Amino acid sequence: MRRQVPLLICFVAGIVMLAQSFIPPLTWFYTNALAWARIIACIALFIGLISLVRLHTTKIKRKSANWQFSMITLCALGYMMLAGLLTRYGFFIWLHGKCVSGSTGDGFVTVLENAFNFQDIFLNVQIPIQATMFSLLAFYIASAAFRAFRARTLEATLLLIAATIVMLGRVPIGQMIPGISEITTWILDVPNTAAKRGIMIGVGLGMTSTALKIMLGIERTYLGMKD
Amino acid sequence: MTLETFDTTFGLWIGALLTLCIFSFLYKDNPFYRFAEHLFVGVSAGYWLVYNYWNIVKPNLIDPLAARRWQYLLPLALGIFMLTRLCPKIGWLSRWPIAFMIGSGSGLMVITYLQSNFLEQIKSTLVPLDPSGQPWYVLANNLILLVGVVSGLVYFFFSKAHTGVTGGVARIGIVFLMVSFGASFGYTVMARISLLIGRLYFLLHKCAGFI
Amino acid sequence: MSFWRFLLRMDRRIVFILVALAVIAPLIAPLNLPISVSKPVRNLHRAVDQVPAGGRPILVSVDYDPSTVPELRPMTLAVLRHCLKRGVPVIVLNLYPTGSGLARDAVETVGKEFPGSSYGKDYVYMGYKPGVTLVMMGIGEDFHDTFPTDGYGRQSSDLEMLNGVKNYDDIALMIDFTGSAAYEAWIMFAHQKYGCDVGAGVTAVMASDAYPYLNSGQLVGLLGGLSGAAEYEQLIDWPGNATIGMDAQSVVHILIIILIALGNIAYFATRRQGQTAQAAGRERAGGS
Amino acid sequence: MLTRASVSFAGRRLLHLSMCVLAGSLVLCCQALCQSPPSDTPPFPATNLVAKDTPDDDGGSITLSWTLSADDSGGKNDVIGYEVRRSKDPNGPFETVKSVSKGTSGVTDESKVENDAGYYYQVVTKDVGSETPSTVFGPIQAGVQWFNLGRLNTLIVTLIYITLLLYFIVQAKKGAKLFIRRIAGLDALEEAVGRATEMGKPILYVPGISTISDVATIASLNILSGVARTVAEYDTRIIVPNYDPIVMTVAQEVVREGFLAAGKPEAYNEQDVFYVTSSQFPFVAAVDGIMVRERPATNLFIGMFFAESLILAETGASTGAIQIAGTDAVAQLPFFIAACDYTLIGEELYAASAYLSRAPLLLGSLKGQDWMKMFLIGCILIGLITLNAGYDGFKSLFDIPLTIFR
Repeated sequence: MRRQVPLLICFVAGIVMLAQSFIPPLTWFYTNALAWARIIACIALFIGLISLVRLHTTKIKRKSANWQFSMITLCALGYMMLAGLLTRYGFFIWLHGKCVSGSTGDGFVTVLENAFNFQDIFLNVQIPIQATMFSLLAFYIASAAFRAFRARTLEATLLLIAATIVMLGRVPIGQMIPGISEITTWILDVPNTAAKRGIMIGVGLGMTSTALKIMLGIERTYLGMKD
Repeated sequence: MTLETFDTTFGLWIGALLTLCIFSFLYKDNPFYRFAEHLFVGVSAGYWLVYNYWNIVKPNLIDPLAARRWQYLLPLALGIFMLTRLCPKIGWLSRWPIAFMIGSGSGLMVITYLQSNFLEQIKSTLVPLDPSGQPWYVLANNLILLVGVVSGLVYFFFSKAHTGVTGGVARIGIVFLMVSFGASFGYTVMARISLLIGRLYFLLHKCAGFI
Repeated sequence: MSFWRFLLRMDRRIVFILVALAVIAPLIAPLNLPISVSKPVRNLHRAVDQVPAGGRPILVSVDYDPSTVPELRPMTLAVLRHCLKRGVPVIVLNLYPTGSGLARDAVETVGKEFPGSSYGKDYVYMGYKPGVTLVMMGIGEDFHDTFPTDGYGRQSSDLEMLNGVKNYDDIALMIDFTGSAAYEAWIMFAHQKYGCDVGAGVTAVMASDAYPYLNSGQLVGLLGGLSGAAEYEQLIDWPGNATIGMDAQSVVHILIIILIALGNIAYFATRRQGQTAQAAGRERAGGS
Repeated sequence: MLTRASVSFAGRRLLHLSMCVLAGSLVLCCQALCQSPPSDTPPFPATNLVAKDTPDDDGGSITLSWTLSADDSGGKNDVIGYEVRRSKDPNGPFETVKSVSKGTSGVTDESKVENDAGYYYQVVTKDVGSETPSTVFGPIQAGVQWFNLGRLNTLIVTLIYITLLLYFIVQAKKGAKLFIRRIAGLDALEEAVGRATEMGKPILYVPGISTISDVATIASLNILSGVARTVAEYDTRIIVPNYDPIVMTVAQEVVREGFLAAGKPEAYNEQDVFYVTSSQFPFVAAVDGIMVRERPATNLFIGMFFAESLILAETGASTGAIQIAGTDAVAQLPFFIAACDYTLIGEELYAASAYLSRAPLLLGSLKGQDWMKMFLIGCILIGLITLNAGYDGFKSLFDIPLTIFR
């Protein structure tokens, strides 16, 4: 039960999924399996939630380093869940600009909604932090280039030359150099495409081989067991 | 000041402060960053839960079940099996839904990737090499493309040592890989700088503009 | 010699400061480097330029959210400026709720820059309208029924420039600014169904997806990313945020190239001196 | 200037609702009104209407095509669209099943098409005031195909691949000696773990930010299994932050098993394999925090990554950790290569399981992969020769979907 059944489920699910690609009347499995997987993943978020809460409550209990900040995480989490689940309007309705279903807001609900304003927190907290985290890449891309692009070997030299040419070819100041745009386009279209294709074919073969091994039960580490 | 403009101004200021908190990480780890980080994790985890509840669980599970469409009991059961993870004694049951997801995912990947990363790649590598009727540089580019793809593949040969001819070809493959990595790196710089410009513009214009 | 060693061990925070300065400096003191204009941008510019002043209006849809503002707002402003500068009336609307503030802000910003033009006569803001494709179709049937009021709640019938606008036949050109595939829907409805010319402004990442529409003539022109916006600003001779942004791009790109060059010179200089690997390699042991 | 400041949030949403309903109903009304009686000259009809059962599907669908009306992009050029009408009786009445815009010369009808029922179709060309029907086509039946001929080439390739893999796996089982070339990034794994032990610092393992259905994640968990065992042997701490709760579940199991295999189940701490959040940048913010606070001596980023790859790798580099990355995300490889000490490129990630375990079954499949590459190079060579000899039939064998049987 503990080991054989999961291997069997994995095998059958894999084979049916393979078969539905070739046998049109089986396509219902594809649609349903995807929907089921999504539902399972959502229910599993509860496990994630427990893990997150446990981690931070342990930190607070043990008063380990930075435990005060764990309280912020827990408060934010609780607040967002309250705001999003308990108010009468799901925020996502707002998000997609769809119409509101349900009753109109009486005084109390309006007050409650404004107090727990889910979308405002999303807009004023999540979006700016997200954009800023993303923009850190501008700094890191510069520091990585400075640190790593050293002409130590032939390969490293090629890497840095290609990077430099393409960087020049992308900006107005570099485009003043005659021919640089054309060379940039050529590098991106020819050697770059060739190498990417080589990697993609390799990835495709490696991935499908691993997937087949998983289906056949040869690769079963994910069940926590080695053969 | 109306409620709405107050709201917007207040929101902008919170956004600006959090932006600065994150930027402070570039100097070093500090309580401001820790604050923003922990807030961010909590808000996003809560947001994600709520989002999934409203967008997936409710429309795709609760609503159909409420409408007595019993075939939805299967995903519900698999989901509950997943939750047995929380009780160590019957936790092994959670392997069933996991096996289902991994199995169906694998089956799907085999077809998708053999099509997109095998058949289609062969097709797009089949380019005309006939010297007549096309300028020399098109021919040259096609040849280079071919050499790049084949030598790149040889680099990924695992069951042969990279010595002799194989080694030589694999080395050409590495040359192509490195040029490609350099080019992609250089190409991405602009998009990343655009992000920073956006953030700095937000700070300097939108927020400082309020002073 | 110690300069080179300093360079190799340089704290990366110095690089960060240089990058920040390289972005901020052009934002404050623009360089206005010349920008070469690509064909899709020139085509969109020409399409707007050929619309007779004071005649049929241009319809502009602002369909982006805060995440793509750095790239799309400059191009929106550039096109609006071009219209008002030439006296072509513009109708601005918005189909995505997260973008309504952005759309209104764009209209008001440009409106203030042209004190000679007036709201309702030279430009209008129709506000956010849910339903996306429903709205696109609605405009084809009856503009006034779809938009009984503008974005500020005024009656559309009171707005002078909307009097002659019944459907797409009364619109000279439609331009969509978006970070999503909204422009495809505009092509489908405004162009394919009602025969209105459509142009688009999209993010740099999406521009390659939009090229096929350009080649097939379904888009009259295309602005892609910050560089597309900068090129448009160049054409209307009004350097704005995109031109400044491209200046910043130039400066940062050159900065990175200089850093790479210096790093390599330092690497070889110190290596020749016999001060090898440890100093030159990853500055790991010391950490930072 | 009038603002809607006074309207409360709920009220505003109500406004959206009413506007949406209003706009929707208006559009419907307008469409109804537009069915006004014909006035001007009717357009030329669409011609050559052909309907056939949609190939390679499970029924319920019929594909139609026609030649555009002479007034569509030509003649008077006043066509606004076409309506596709359907009936079970050649004499009608016909019901409209689909409306398409001008310039469209084909459509797939999937609206309640019954299998094996005979249908008659008609395409009506419309201009502003009038319409012209085409000749009726039919009867035509929709049917179920039991095999998708469009994917025959995919099936053949899949079968060839499975055969090759199984053949070499069987060979390996029989004890054939199998060689595998060096993979520097994997050789460095043990050294990296050893270094953390020497320094008395933990190891950070990030299994990517994708789900369990992604094979790259499973490849990563395979590597994690080996790493966990070594870590347990060396008595080092391993930290595994997770982006997906199911991946976390599996990672916990894999790490526990690793500790068990090393004979130190008591050293395993479940709270070191934990869930952070399922959004990209908050996850990165938290992992960055771990890197600067816990100061792991070794960072392993293995699995599927997106734009955050460089944020992770650069922060890790700044703490002086030794870093090994591995991903099949082609777009992220340049950044890992630049910022990490070793990078497993694409297929090397998938080879890791065999490389680390040296299990003959897995090594056999690597050999199968190589033969598949030979097969591919062979296909390319044959394709080039036939193509340049003026025959492009071979190239069309790789079409998706395959159309040579249509």
